[in-house]
Amino acid sequence: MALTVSYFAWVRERMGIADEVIDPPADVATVADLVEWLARRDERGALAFAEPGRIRAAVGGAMAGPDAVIGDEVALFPPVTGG
Amino acid sequence: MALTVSYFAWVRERMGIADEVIDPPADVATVADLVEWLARRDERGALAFAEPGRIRAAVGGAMAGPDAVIGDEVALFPPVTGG
Amino acid sequence: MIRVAVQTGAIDVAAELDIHDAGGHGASASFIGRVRGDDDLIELFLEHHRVLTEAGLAELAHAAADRWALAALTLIHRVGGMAPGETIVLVLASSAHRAEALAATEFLIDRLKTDVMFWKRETFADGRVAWVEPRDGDQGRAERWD
Amino acid sequence: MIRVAVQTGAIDVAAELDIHDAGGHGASASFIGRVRGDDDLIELFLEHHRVLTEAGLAELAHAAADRWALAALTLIHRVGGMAPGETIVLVLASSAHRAEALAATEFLIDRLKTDVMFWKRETFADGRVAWVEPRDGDQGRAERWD
Repeated sequence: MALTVSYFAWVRERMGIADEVIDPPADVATVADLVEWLARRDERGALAFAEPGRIRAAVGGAMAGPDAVIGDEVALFPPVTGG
Repeated sequence: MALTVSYFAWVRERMGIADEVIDPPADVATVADLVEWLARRDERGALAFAEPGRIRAAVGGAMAGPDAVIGDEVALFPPVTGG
Repeated sequence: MIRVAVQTGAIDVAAELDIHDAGGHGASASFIGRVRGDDDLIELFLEHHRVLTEAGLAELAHAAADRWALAALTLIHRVGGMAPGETIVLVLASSAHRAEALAATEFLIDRLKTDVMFWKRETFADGRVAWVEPRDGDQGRAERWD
Repeated sequence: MIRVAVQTGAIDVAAELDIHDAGGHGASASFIGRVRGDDDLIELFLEHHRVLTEAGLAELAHAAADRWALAALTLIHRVGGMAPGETIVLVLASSAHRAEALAATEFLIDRLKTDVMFWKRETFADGRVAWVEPRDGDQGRAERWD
């Protein structure tokens, strides 16, 4: 199933792209699964997702924890630092 | 001993004057004594100081409680309502 | 920089912000109190003490500066007659980080309401005139900082 | 009136105060966050999400409006590159009385720092570039409002 993933801040820099459409295996069901799969997929993924505990996510426009089930749109990023 | 007393807000209005120099008896030693003496002195004092618990004071430029010893300058007023 | 003033003229908030911000501080908090036109109020008159009121503001400002690391502090209170919508009081506090600026602002407005010599008198459209009584809770809010 | 914006242009604090104050509220509190020029910082860049950031601000604003009786609320965040001294964020909250305006302002800036999609990148005079890490304590301050 096609999944649009977008990256922000240093996750984006390490991935080298702002977003991509991917087609992960069927057993990639949650945010944590996706992060783990991206970390294994290639070198830039290994660099961006070396510390899964530092990754935050939004699924379908809402902030989501690692156990959240992914739909067709996921954003992955470091903890926010606005204000 | 000459004592300058100034009045503010509704205390001033009820006393009919903003300040006066008075010479209370020697046993008027504290703010509470002064308030009690003024309440007994005349009708406007009885009106202004009918409720001593609602009167605040400054002695020599600093906020002072009812037991504060009066010097040569006392201000008497209702609780403040600025801000 | 501490700036304290008691004035009869209108408080120019934008101008005061400019003066206050000249240093370019990281975090600035403010509080603006205005005359509310409740119950057909037509004038709010602020009485003060010619000497002790400004001294009280200065003392309060220094208490805040002793308590928090502030880059700048502005405390301006208007006196005399004013109309609904006009600014009565302006508090500005700046610091490198927000916690100090926010806490100092809240401290200053809370204490101002209980510790400094100002008295409010309201005049209403029907001619009624009344001195404002302290609000329930003001004393409690002020004492949180003891 | 709730006003929320994410903008690349400079935040005009005086103009925003005018818009916000059009109703003449009794109590207005504000918070202004500015770029600090610490450690020879020459640029602060704010990255954001094209859609979710503004949605996050709006959600936060409505959470404040649900929680306190607010007459007006303004929440403006700048994005893109900015220089030391420039305003990053402006929070304005007004109410009839001060407690609500002050609490809402503090809530909004605390939660903004943990809940909305902004990321700060610093560039220093020596060419070094670094993404800002969340400050210790920000999470704790935000959780006070849970």
